Amino acid sequence: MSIWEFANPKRFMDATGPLIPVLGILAGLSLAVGLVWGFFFTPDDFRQGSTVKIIYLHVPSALMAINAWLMMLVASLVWLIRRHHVSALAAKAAAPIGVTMTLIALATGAIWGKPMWGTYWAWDPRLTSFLVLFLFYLGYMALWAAIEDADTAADLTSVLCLVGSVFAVLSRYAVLFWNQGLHQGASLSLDAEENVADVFYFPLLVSIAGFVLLFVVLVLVRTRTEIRNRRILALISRERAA
Amino acid sequence: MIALLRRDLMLTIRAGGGFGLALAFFLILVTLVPFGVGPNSDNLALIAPGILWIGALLACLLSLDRIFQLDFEDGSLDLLATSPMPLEAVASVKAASHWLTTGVPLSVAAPLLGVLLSQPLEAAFWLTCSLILGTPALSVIGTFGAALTVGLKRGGLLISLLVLPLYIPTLIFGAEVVRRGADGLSPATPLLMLAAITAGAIAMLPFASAAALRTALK
Amino acid sequence: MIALLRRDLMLTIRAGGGFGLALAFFLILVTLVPFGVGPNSDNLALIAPGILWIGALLACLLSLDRIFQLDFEDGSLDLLATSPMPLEAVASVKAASHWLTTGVPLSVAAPLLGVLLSQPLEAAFWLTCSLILGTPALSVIGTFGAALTVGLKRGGLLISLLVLPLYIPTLIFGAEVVRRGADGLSPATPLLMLAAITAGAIAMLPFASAAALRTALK
Amino acid sequence: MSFTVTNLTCQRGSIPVLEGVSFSLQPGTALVLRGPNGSGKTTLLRCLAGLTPPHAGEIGFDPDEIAYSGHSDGVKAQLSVEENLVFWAAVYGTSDIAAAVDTFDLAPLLSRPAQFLSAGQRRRVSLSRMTLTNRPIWALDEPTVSLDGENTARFAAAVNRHLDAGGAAIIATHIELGLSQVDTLELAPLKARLDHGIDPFLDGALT
Amino acid sequence: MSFTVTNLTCQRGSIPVLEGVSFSLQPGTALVLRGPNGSGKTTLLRCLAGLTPPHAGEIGFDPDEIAYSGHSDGVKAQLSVEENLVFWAAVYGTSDIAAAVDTFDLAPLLSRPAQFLSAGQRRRVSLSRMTLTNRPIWALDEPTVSLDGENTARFAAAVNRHLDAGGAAIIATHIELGLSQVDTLELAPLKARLDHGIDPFLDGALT
Ligand code: HEM
Ligand SMILES: Nc1ncnc2c1ncn2[C@@H]1O[C@H](COP(=O)(O)OP(=O)(O)OP(=O)(O)O)[C@@H](O)[C@H]1O
Ligand SMILES: Nc1ncnc2c1ncn2[C@@H]1O[C@H](COP(=O)(O)OP(=O)(O)OP(=O)(O)O)[C@@H](O)[C@H]1O
Ligand SMILES: [Mg+2]
Ligand SMILES: [Mg+2]
Repeated sequence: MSIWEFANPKRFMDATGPLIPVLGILAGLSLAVGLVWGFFFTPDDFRQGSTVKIIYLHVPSALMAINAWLMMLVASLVWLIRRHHVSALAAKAAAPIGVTMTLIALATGAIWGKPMWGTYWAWDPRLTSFLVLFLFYLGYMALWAAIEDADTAADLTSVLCLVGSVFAVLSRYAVLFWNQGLHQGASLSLDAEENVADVFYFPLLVSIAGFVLLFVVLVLVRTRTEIRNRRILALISRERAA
Repeated sequence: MIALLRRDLMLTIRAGGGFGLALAFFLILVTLVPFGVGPNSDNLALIAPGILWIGALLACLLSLDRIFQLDFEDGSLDLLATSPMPLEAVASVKAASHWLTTGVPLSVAAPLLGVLLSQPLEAAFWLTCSLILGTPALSVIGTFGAALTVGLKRGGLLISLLVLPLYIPTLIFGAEVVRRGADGLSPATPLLMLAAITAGAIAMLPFASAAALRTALK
Repeated sequence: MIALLRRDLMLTIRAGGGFGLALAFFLILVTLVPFGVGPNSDNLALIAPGILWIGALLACLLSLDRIFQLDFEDGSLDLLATSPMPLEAVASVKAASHWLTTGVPLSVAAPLLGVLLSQPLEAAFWLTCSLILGTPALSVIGTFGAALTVGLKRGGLLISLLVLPLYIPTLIFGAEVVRRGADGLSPATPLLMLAAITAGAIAMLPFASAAALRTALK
Repeated sequence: MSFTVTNLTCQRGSIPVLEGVSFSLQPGTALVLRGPNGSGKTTLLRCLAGLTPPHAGEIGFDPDEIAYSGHSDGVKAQLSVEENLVFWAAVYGTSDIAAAVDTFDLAPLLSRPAQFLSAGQRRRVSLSRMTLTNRPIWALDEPTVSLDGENTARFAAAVNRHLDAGGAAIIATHIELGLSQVDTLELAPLKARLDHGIDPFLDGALT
Repeated sequence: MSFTVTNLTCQRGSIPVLEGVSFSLQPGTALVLRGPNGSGKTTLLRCLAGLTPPHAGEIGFDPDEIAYSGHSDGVKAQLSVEENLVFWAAVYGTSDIAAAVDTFDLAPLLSRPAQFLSAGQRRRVSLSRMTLTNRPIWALDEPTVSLDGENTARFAAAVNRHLDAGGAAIIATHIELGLSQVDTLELAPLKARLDHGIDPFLDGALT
């Protein structure tokens, strides 16, 4: 059995139905462990004090914001190439989740920015790139909302997602070129000298795992909703035509 | 009249986004400014009131040409003109629905965007005040411009050419309110002027718009 | 293809103004900025490159939704799609005619408007350079946005929401060229990037536009 | 009581498209406008409906007495058929769209967004609007365009019912409709009338 | 040589508007599509013209062999009639518009901006475009809308000439045109085809 079989809405529903509670529980557990561990059982940072703990929300949500877009890109490609309806709907389902993650990253970053940099917002390249990513999400969702016919919408948003991805990467470089920033470098890369200490590191990993699982669960749930919606629409239009 | 207002709001919302669209445009515009001007936050704070007001103006502008154009093209405007509703009422309702879908969301969201441009918080209140008072004038004036250009195939740019000069007084007083507010001066005079412009525009311009529509349909 | 280009140019010119319209909008916008921001010429010079580039961007934006919309509404787009001309060519020609009626006049006139914003003269040359290199990308990207929204009843705002984020790299490099030019630094790197973006956009995007058109006509 | 028009002249641009049109329309009859393409049927109807002011002559009734329907449908693509009808009903101060729905058997289409209608279906929605207006005179410009045989008959029946109820109708059409009580007004081709210019710029030789 | 279509299925939205349409069209004949409003004539023509990809089945000829003309006229309001025709001629690689002008007697209108044309005049311009395309199959969607008797006859004559020259035509219409060599394809009302869903979202019960 090939993986493409799940592209059939019914197969997909059958397969994911039982998965959701399992994944949901796992997501809840790892989030609880990661966040509680991070918030209450790690020492305060010697420079940043307890504000550093927002990292357990900030970093995972920032990661997921980017990954959600990547997932949409892949799903759009699959739709354009193989015309699997579920794939298009999965991309549609991921967008609001991705945009929420982006918002969380922006909001937690802003809250963190006040004590750290003395301002809620600075035009630092990473923050700016995130704002740009937010704009791309908005455009993508607005296009979905504006088109009545579902397959047409899937086609056009997929094309937009492809072109948008290219320009999002371009924007990232352009923004780096435009301003050098204040923001932290990558703390998870293996070779970096200034990696955060292990005490912060492990709960962060758990919390990231929690966000990944949460994202998967939410995407599955929303895709299932979208599938049901499409079914309702199909039934209604058949009813109307009769 | 309420039916027309409801219909227009419904159309705007159906067509995707409605309230959100003007807002999103506003956000983008505010994001673009630092890209053009540079990220220095002192500079940004300096030009913030002006940029926010110009942004609101442009967000209004971009939806203007749709006010009558669509109704003209599908024949609805002919039908409205022959209906019991006077064209003055049609013009007023169209302006109202334009204001509800652009002016109101813009006024509410502007203070948040002010943060992006490092605007001091005290200015936020005055920004909202000035926008709430000023944007109705923008919509009414814009409706007049839309009525003048209905039926022309090149709405977008032409309309802005007609309308932007008419927007200048509103812009000047609006930005002045915010600037004075931010500097701790009393913004009463420009606020009053803003209110006067809005009141005058609402009272007079629908007649001009209706006259323009009548000529266009001839 | 030349026939289509000629037709489109003719239509733009007939519809009132043609080349002049984008320019006039640009002029008005640049005039509005001092009203919003205040007349201090140091401030103005500081923000001039950014404002001029953003102005050019917006002038492009305002004429975008007409690129395919009119042809779609009167059925011409159906006919073009069934004609021997490939849709990729149609998209390219449309972009070219948009560029000729907005990008070119803007590039030529921008240095003059720079004077209004107290921009130093050395920057004028780089402004024109960057606009000539960058505006084709704006037109091609804009045509793509227009193709995505053809047939939707709310072109204006939606198109800007889709297109403005795509304009960001062009804007950043474009404004950077001017800023470096004005400061006496070498603007070679951003100029190269600008050229690369334009070349890439011209080479690739017409295919995306044609795909979008095909879907929209379905 | 009858609706009269005397010596009407209508211009388009500076050309007198119609000159000296007179007729008198009894309640209960339909006036069918006939004439080749470009003879001025649309011009006349728009003038009667009050959209274009007449250049000369007199229209013996109020624009408020006439309900106009033109070449375009005036149906909003994003609204459903029902929403379209409810809107026009509200504009004309009623809320009852049942009669309109019945006239053209629109019930199965009610919840359909108008953008998904075929040309004939859209036309039916547009025509059914007439019954909502409650106005004595219907002015219809080629109403049967895109309609199939069955719906053309439905339309004729609707007009006949309107006439029987004491209404009147002015209909520009190229086909035979089968109405109960018909007067015909033939419009000559435009060429015939071109000499009688009333353009002030052609009045007397300029030096 | 003949143009064949086998077992064509066309969808609109998720509804199979047409199913199992097959015909074979000989050069020299016109296929007249008949069917009530909403039966799928427009859908079929757009599918044949290559605007909508077919959902299933086969079209035995190239989109390049077919010249399409739809419900809307595709005439540019700001250009004169001549400029409109010259443009389309150029698109189809010719520069000779004389034949097109003669077919519908457009000579007196040539210099008129299209926005000042009446509905029927605009339709004539739109139809005359067909003769410029030099394509063997004409696909026409209700071509005689707004045309008066004389111009309908002109249109029929033009189609007959095209057929005599070995061309073919597919015409959706509600009226009798008087063509020389006619096949008819009756499209049943839509209801009949609704059970044969091919919508993946209706495939099997969802949990
Ligand atoms: C609105 C403000 C902010 C935004 C939009 C933002 C955005 C981001 C993004 C996108 C990442 C993920 C980068 C990646 O994984 O490649 C990130 C990571 C991070 N941010 Fe922020 N940030 C903001 C404010 C702050 C502040 C104020 C601080 C603290 C001084 C901070 C500290 C960090 C740290 C330590 C990381 C982890 C770096 C890594 O793991 O790669 N951020 N932020
Ligand atoms: N603005 C204008 N300037 C000059 N002539 C015009 C203008 N508008 C219309 N005409 C001409 O006026 C005449 C009458 O047009 P009208 O639309 O009333 O004709 P009609 O009888 O409705 O024709 P059809 O049957 O084709 O709809 C036409 O010959 C047309 O070309
Ligand atoms: N996007 C859509 N979604 C659902 N149904 C649609 C859509 N578009 C069209 N339809 C339906 O498909 C059917 C066929 O439409 P089509 O336009 O082909 O009819 P037609 O035979 O050309 O009718 P007419 O004579 O009125 O022009 C109609 O019943 C219409 O309501
Ligand atoms: Mg007419
Ligand atoms: Mg049809």
